This record gives sequence, structure tokens and C-alpha cells, in this order.
Amino acid sequence: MILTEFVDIALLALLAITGLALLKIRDLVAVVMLGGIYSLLCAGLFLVMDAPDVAITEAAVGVGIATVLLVGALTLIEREERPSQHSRALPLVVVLFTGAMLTYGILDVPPFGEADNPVQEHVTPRYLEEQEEEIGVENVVTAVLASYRGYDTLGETTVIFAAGIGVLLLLSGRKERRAGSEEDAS
Amino acid sequence: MTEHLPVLQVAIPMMAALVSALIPRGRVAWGWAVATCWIGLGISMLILGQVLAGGTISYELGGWAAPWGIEYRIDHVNAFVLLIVSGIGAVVAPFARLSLEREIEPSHLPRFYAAFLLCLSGLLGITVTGDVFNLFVFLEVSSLTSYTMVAMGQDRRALTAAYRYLIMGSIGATFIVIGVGLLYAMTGTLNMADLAERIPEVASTRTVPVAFGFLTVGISLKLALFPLHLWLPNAYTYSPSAATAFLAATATKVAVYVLLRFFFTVFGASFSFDVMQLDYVLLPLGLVAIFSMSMVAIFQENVKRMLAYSSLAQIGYMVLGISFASVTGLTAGILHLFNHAVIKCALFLAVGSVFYRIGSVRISAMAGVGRQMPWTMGAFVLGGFSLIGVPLTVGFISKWYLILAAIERGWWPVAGLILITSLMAVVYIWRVVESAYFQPAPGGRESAREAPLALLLPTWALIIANLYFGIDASLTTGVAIEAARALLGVGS
Amino acid sequence: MIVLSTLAILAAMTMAIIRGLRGPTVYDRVLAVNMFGTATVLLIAVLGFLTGRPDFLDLALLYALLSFIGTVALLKYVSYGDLSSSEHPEEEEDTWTW
Amino acid sequence: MEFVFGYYNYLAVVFLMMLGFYIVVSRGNLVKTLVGLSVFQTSVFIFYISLARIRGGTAPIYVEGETLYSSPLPQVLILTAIVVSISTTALGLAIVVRIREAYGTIEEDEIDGIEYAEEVGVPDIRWS
Amino acid sequence: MSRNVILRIATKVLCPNIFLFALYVQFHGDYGPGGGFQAGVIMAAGFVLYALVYGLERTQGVFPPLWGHVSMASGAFLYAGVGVVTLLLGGNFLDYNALAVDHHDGQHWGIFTVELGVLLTVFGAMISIFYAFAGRRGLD
Repeated sequence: MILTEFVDIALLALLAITGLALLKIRDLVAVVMLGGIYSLLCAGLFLVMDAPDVAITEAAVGVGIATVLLVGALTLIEREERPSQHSRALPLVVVLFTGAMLTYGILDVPPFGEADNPVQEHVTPRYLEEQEEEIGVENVVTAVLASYRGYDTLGETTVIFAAGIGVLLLLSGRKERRAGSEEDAS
Repeated sequence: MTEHLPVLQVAIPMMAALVSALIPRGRVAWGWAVATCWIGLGISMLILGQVLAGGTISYELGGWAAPWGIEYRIDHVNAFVLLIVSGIGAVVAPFARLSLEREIEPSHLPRFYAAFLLCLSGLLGITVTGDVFNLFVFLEVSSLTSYTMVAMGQDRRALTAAYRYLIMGSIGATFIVIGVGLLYAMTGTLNMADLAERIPEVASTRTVPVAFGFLTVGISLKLALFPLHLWLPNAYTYSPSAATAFLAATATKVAVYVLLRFFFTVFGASFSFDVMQLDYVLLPLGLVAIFSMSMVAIFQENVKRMLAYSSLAQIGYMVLGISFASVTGLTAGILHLFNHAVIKCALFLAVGSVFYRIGSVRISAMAGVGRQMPWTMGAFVLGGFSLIGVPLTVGFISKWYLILAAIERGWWPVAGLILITSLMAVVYIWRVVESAYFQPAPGGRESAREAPLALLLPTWALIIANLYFGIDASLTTGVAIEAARALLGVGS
Repeated sequence: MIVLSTLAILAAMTMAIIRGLRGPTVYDRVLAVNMFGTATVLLIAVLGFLTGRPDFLDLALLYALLSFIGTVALLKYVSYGDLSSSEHPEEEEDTWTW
Repeated sequence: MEFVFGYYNYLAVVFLMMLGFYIVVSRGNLVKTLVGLSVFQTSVFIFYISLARIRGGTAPIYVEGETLYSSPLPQVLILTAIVVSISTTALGLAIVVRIREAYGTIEEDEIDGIEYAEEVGVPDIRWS
Repeated sequence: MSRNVILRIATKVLCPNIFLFALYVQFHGDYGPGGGFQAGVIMAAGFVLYALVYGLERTQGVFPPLWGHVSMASGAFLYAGVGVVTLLLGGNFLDYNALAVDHHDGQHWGIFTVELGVLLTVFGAMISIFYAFAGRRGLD
């Protein structure tokens, strides 16, 4: 199975390249396109890591919705990012520190892919072994999603609803209002 | 049906929000929201009664036992926070109608009430849950709706405030997810009680302290703890009055609760304070927050912004209480959770009433308001007393316990500092009082009248609560002491 | 054989990304994204056999059906500046039936 | 070598996390910030999915002749997190569109400048 | 875009297939990857494609915005409603075992219904969000 590992590493490398490009490129149209590529790469990676459900979700979101939403927003704003006068030093320090902390912490996480990790040994076995008896669907992810942790999914559905409500509140009505015509309330 | 109360507490506002979004008329949606909030308040009272009588309640969602399914677990701490959140919701909702009709387009009202109810549901969901990932999900429900409510303010700066809030809030949430992921990698579980059992086995690894750090930073972002508070002042200043009052009184309080839950239940007091030396981080941060934010509040021209900075200072008091890690200190922190919610909500409602009448909340514009709106400003003054910590108000009770806790640890200077910062509160409240009572009303505003009864009643209900719990504090302190004992694992 | 095709597809993906990065025109990038999508469909198909679970071809199907929506949206934005218009409504034939 | 084999995934996650986080905190363009936020969140998704993976195992969908499955739980969590992420992006974009209409720009520097100009003459301490 | 004959015809061919695929993803979720969320997104993407090619107005004629709002709310309501029904039948919230005598049947009905709820909400929300962005007036 060394080939899966190789594909895995290759996809991660491509992700890193695309991510760096996202940082550098100023044309927002190109950013949107690279964002699409980024999402495709992630979906491929998830598939390689045996998570087809996540892959299909990332793919559907990435190619079906996220790109279209970003383009939809671009029609209402400028497409070029202007160079920022922000100081780069503080963000860089914060990010490097966070990264260093995470690296430090991650070194004691059990190695990738071992069968005796706590993740595989504690709660998971019941899902994989008892699910057939307790719920009886082929796809264990569906069983966990809709039954064992069905309440999380209710919350997730509510999050989408909340986003829908929010976007409608922000963008519906008052379409005729022009830039700068808003009066200061205070 | 009583055994299902924990889930009904969250599900009823959630389902009511879904219906509210489809109601065509704002008034009807408002009535619906008020009814929902009052039912929620009733449920949380029943839950508190159950917890006081029978101890911790556990509710298995979907009928799946704890580490496999999601569990709702309610002890004294969250029962108390539930009461705070739903109580504030029940007071703000009646206030909202007139205030929002003035500040928001009529066609948006039903959806705004839907967002409000969802936010309430999300905050309640965070409070009752015993599962760390479920906590994240409901955190996002409440966060997304808060961003929306903030963005609905009239001023265009409300939009940038909401955007900044969204970015900071999402970073905070992602940090929380990273922390949860690290814990999950080490223990294989997401249930808080189960985590608490399994963390000691792996506490000596490098991962658990890092997870602790990520969770602390993430929650502190949501909490607006001192260096991570940049999103808060503008968000509170420019959002609609009712939303400000609700968020100021609940959102940060729930974040404080989450902090308590992680520090004391999940990681355990001994890990948090003995291994991680948390007190040496929280104590200075709390003190700096109290001092610098009170100082900034003094120089504010906009009363809402002044109160927002004062909130940041009050968060400092809560964090200070937590940093003592003693029963008295925690009692002070938890009491202040309740007391500050009551105080700040009352103050923001009073300011909202002033805005309703005169259309501005600048100190200079409030000149002469004291004589034109005696009841509203009377409420503001009483609320201000409470904020300062005058005896016979709730503000006094929490400061009293805070000073007791400081003395208990032998930190006399800290006790002195707490007294000094109260004087700073006197200064900024005085600036408003001075303008409202001792300056003539500007021309063209002679006709400003007292705020309508629908706005006065909720405000005064909170002021009366301020005085009542300031005189007879046995109920709140009793619960707070029980809660502190439960968190520290000291038998009661 | 599968190894070889995997490598070839990965190489194609890399080249598509490079074109996507360098541009210079929007159309270069659109083509790159499209080609990248195609390469991903192929990669998924190959991986299906590699991991012994060909039933995940659903994902490839999804790409094949949807990947072109983003492209259409982008091109419409680039040439018309919005997403909602239907140009020349008078020419529109009204024969749409479900 | 064994170390690299066991941790390359996590280290890549850390790199992507830093990259996304850096885009969020250093870029002034509001849309770019949102894109950075989603890169940041995606890195966390990869972390969780890496945790679920088991070498030589297969996806947690029953199939004959397989006994070793990856853990379904992190995958479920990430499904939820992806939904949350796209919801946040949608809401953020809506706010950005409104900001563009109200201020005429989506560059943070310029917005700060406009807001500062509005407040000049008012004794106000700027903290952002 | 009426000059783009290929695009218009391709859309006519693709749209029904996209909807069919969405239904497949929805109902095949028990056996393979997929479920309500993915199906909702795919279905919404079908309408997005139609709107891109044939214009927003015509799409809103086929699927009015109000339907999206109703679908968005009713899906989540259906989901939570299953929870309430299980409460009334004597189980805990979302305990599908209470829905039928045989717990396998109960779980199947429960999962089927909640996935349907997710589909409705996601579809409605995505359509509404797209309409909101595409329907807003652009730059001056």
C-alpha cells in the first residue's frame, strides 16, 4: 500500500503549493479558481484517507456552492486586492508561535495510522461492531451521523438555517441603496 | 415529561425560531418570541429546582449511553447559567418590540426574531451539553446568529464590527476545535465526564498542555478576555439596542461558563492550576483588564461604547475570581456572572430607551435627559450604583466575595485594587449622570418624553432584581457556593 | 499499470496547477481548473481500484456533473459581470419542459 | 525515518494551519481573509481525518471480506465542521458585500481610514 | 446567454441528471457515501446551473424564493419534529427505537426522515443564499 502513501504525500505537497499561491496572488478571480483547486485536492486527500463521505461533501461544497458564492460576491465588489500597508511582523510572530506550539503538541499524538491509537480503541469499536445489530445500515458514517450523534446533525442543520436567515437579513430588501448613502446613526 | 426538560429547554426555542422565520408580520413574530422565551424561563426554573433537589441530571440524547451518544449533563453550575440566559431572554424579548421597530426595517423583523431565538437556543445548548463537540456546534449556532444581529445595526460601522466579530469568533472556534481534536487524539472520547476520567492518564504528555492552551485561547477569544477583546466594543456599540442588551448579558457569560467547565471539570483544578500555573496567567490578565478597560471607559463619548468597555472590565473581575481557584473565589466569579448579567442588561435597556426617544447615545446628546425621562434615568442611576458596587445592590455582593477571596489568599494589594477600580466606575457613571441631570436639554429637544411603559417595565424588572438580590442574596449565593463546590470537587 | 497511470495523473495535476498559478489570462486559469477537475475524476477512478473500493466512483460522477458549474459561473462573471442576467431575452425560445 | 512515516501528515497539517492563519491575520482584503479562514479550517479537517485513518484499513462502509475499518467518528465530526465552515463563509461574504456598498471598498486599511475620519473631533481612544 | 446554444442544450441535458444524482445520493446514503447534506447541495447546484444559463428570473419562476424559505425552515422543523415525536412515544429525544416495534425499523424510519429534513434545509438554504447574492444589484 505504499502507493496510497505516495498519493497522500503528493496531494499534501500540491495543497501546500496551492495554499502558498492563495497567499501570494492578488487577483481575486484567480483566488477563487485556486480555491476550487484547493477544495478538489482536499476531497482527493479525504478519499485517499478512507473518508469517502467527507470527500463527497467537500467536493459538493467546493465545486457546487463555494465557487459560485465567491463569484456571486465578486460581482458585487472589486476583483483586485490592493497591497496592504499592514505590518507583517506581528502576524508572523503570532502565526509562528501558534505553529510551534502545535508542532510541539502534535509530537506526542500517537503516530499516524496505527491500529492501537486511543481513537481506534475507545469509542469507535462499538460503532463498528454493534452498529449492525443496533441500527443496521451499511454505511457506519450514516449511522453515527444520523443516530448515535443525531443531535449534532440537528445542530448542524440549524447552523445552515442560521446562515440562510443571516444572508437573507443582510442582502434582501433595500437593494436600491447606494454606497455611502447610509447615514450615521449616532 | 419532566425528565425531558433539558432537551426541551434547547429544542423549544430552536423550533420556535424555525416557525418565526415564516411568520409574515413582525408583531406576531414578536408575540411568538416572547411566549417562547417565557416558556424557556419556566423550564430553566424547573430544572434548577430539580438540580437543587436531586443533584446532577443526565439526559441521553437519542437514548444512546454517554461516550457513544451525546449527553446533556446539568449540575448546579449550568442550571444557574441556564436561569441567567433564559431569564435575560425573557426580559429582553418584551423590550425588543418597540426598540426594534424603530431600529430595523419592518420586513426584517420576523427573521430577526428567528435569529434572536436561535441565538438563545444556541447559548442554552452550549450550557447544558456534556459533549465537547456538541458544544462547538451550538457555539456556532449562537455565533452565526450573533454576527447577524450585530450586522443589523443602523450605523454602517455595525457591518465592520460584525465582520471583525465573525473573523475573531471563527478563529476562536477553530482553536477550540484544534484543542478538542488534540484531546480526542489522546483519549478517543468527546464526552466531558469521560474526558475528565481519561485525561489524568495522559496528562504528562506534551499534547495535553498544548490542547489546554488552544482551548484557553479559543474560549478567551469568545470571552473577550483582555488582549483578545478587540471585536467587542464596536460590536456592542453599533448593534441594535435589544441585541446589545441580550448579547452583553449572555454571550460572554456563557463563554465564562465554558471556561469554568474546561478548567475545572474536563482538565480538573489540579491540572489547570498546579501543573499549568493558570493563576499566574489569569490574575495579571484579569487585573490589567479591569484597570485598562475601566480607564478607557472613562474617556468614551458614546454611552453604549462606555458600557462595552465596562463589560470588558467586569469580565476581568470574573476571571480574577476564577484565578483564585478557591471556593470563595469561584463563588465570587459565578455570582458576578449572574450579577453582571442583571446589571449590564438593565443599563443597556435603559440606554436603549434613551435611544428610542432621543435617537442618540452620546453623552453630550443626553444632556437634560434626567428631567425629561426620570424613570429611565432613575433606572440607569440605580444600575450604575450596582455597577459601582454600592451596598444593597447585587454589585456589592459580588465585590464583597471577591475581596473576601483575595484576603483569604492573603493578597491584600489585590483587594485594594478592587476597591480602587470601583472608584473608576464611579467616574464613568458620573459623567453620564452629570450630563443627564445637571445640563440643560439642547434646543429642539424640549419635547422628549418618558419612554413608553413597554420599555420601562423590562428595565425596571431588572433593576428590582438588582435590588432584591442585593438585599436578600441567600438564593444566588447559595447556588453559587454549591456550584463552586461542585466545580472544585469539594463535597457539599 | 495502475502505478503508472497514478503517476501520470499526478503529473498532469501538477502541471495544471502550475498553469493555474501562472495565468496570465483568466482563460488560461479556467482551462487549468477544468483540466484539473478532469484529472481528479481520473485519479478518483484509479484510487477506487487501488484501494479495492470501486463503489466510490460516485464521487467521480459528482465531479463530472458539477465541476462545470463553477466554470460557467466564472466565465459568466468575466464576460457579463453578473450572474443573474439572461442576455437577449427576446431571442429566448420558450420550449422548456420538464 | 519511522518518525517521518508516522507524522508527515500531522506536520503538513501544521504547515497548512499556519498558512491559513497567516492569510487571515495578515491580509487586509476582506474576501482574502475569508478564503484564508477556510484554508485554516480545512487544515483542521485534515487533522481529524488523519486521526481516523488506520493503515491497511478501509472506509467505514461495510464490505465483504474486510474487517479493518477507519474510525467513523472523526469523519462525522468533520462533516459537521465542513457545514459550519461553508455557513460561516456565506455569512461573511454577505457582510463583505454590505460593507462594499456602505464604504465603497473592501480593504481594511481604507475602511479604518474612513472610520477614523468619521470619529475625528470626538475624544475617542482607538483600540483597533 | 441565448447565443450559447451548446451551453443551453448541455444544461437541459445535465439538469435532470443532476437532480436524479441528488436523489441517488440521498437514498443511497445508507449503503454508500452520501446523505441529506450532499444531496441538498447537489440539488441546489442544479438550480444554480439553470439560473446561470437561463437567467435568474426564469429560475425564480420555476422555483420561487418563498419556496426556498419554506423548505429551509420546514426541513429543520421536520428533523426536530422527529425528536418531539419520539418524546411523545415515550423515548428520549431522537431515540428512533421508539418509532417502531422492531428497533431496526425504527432506526430506518428515523434516519430516513431526518436525512429528508437535512436535504430540505440544505437545499432551501443554498438556493436562498444563491438568490440573495445573484439578485443583488451590482457595482454602479
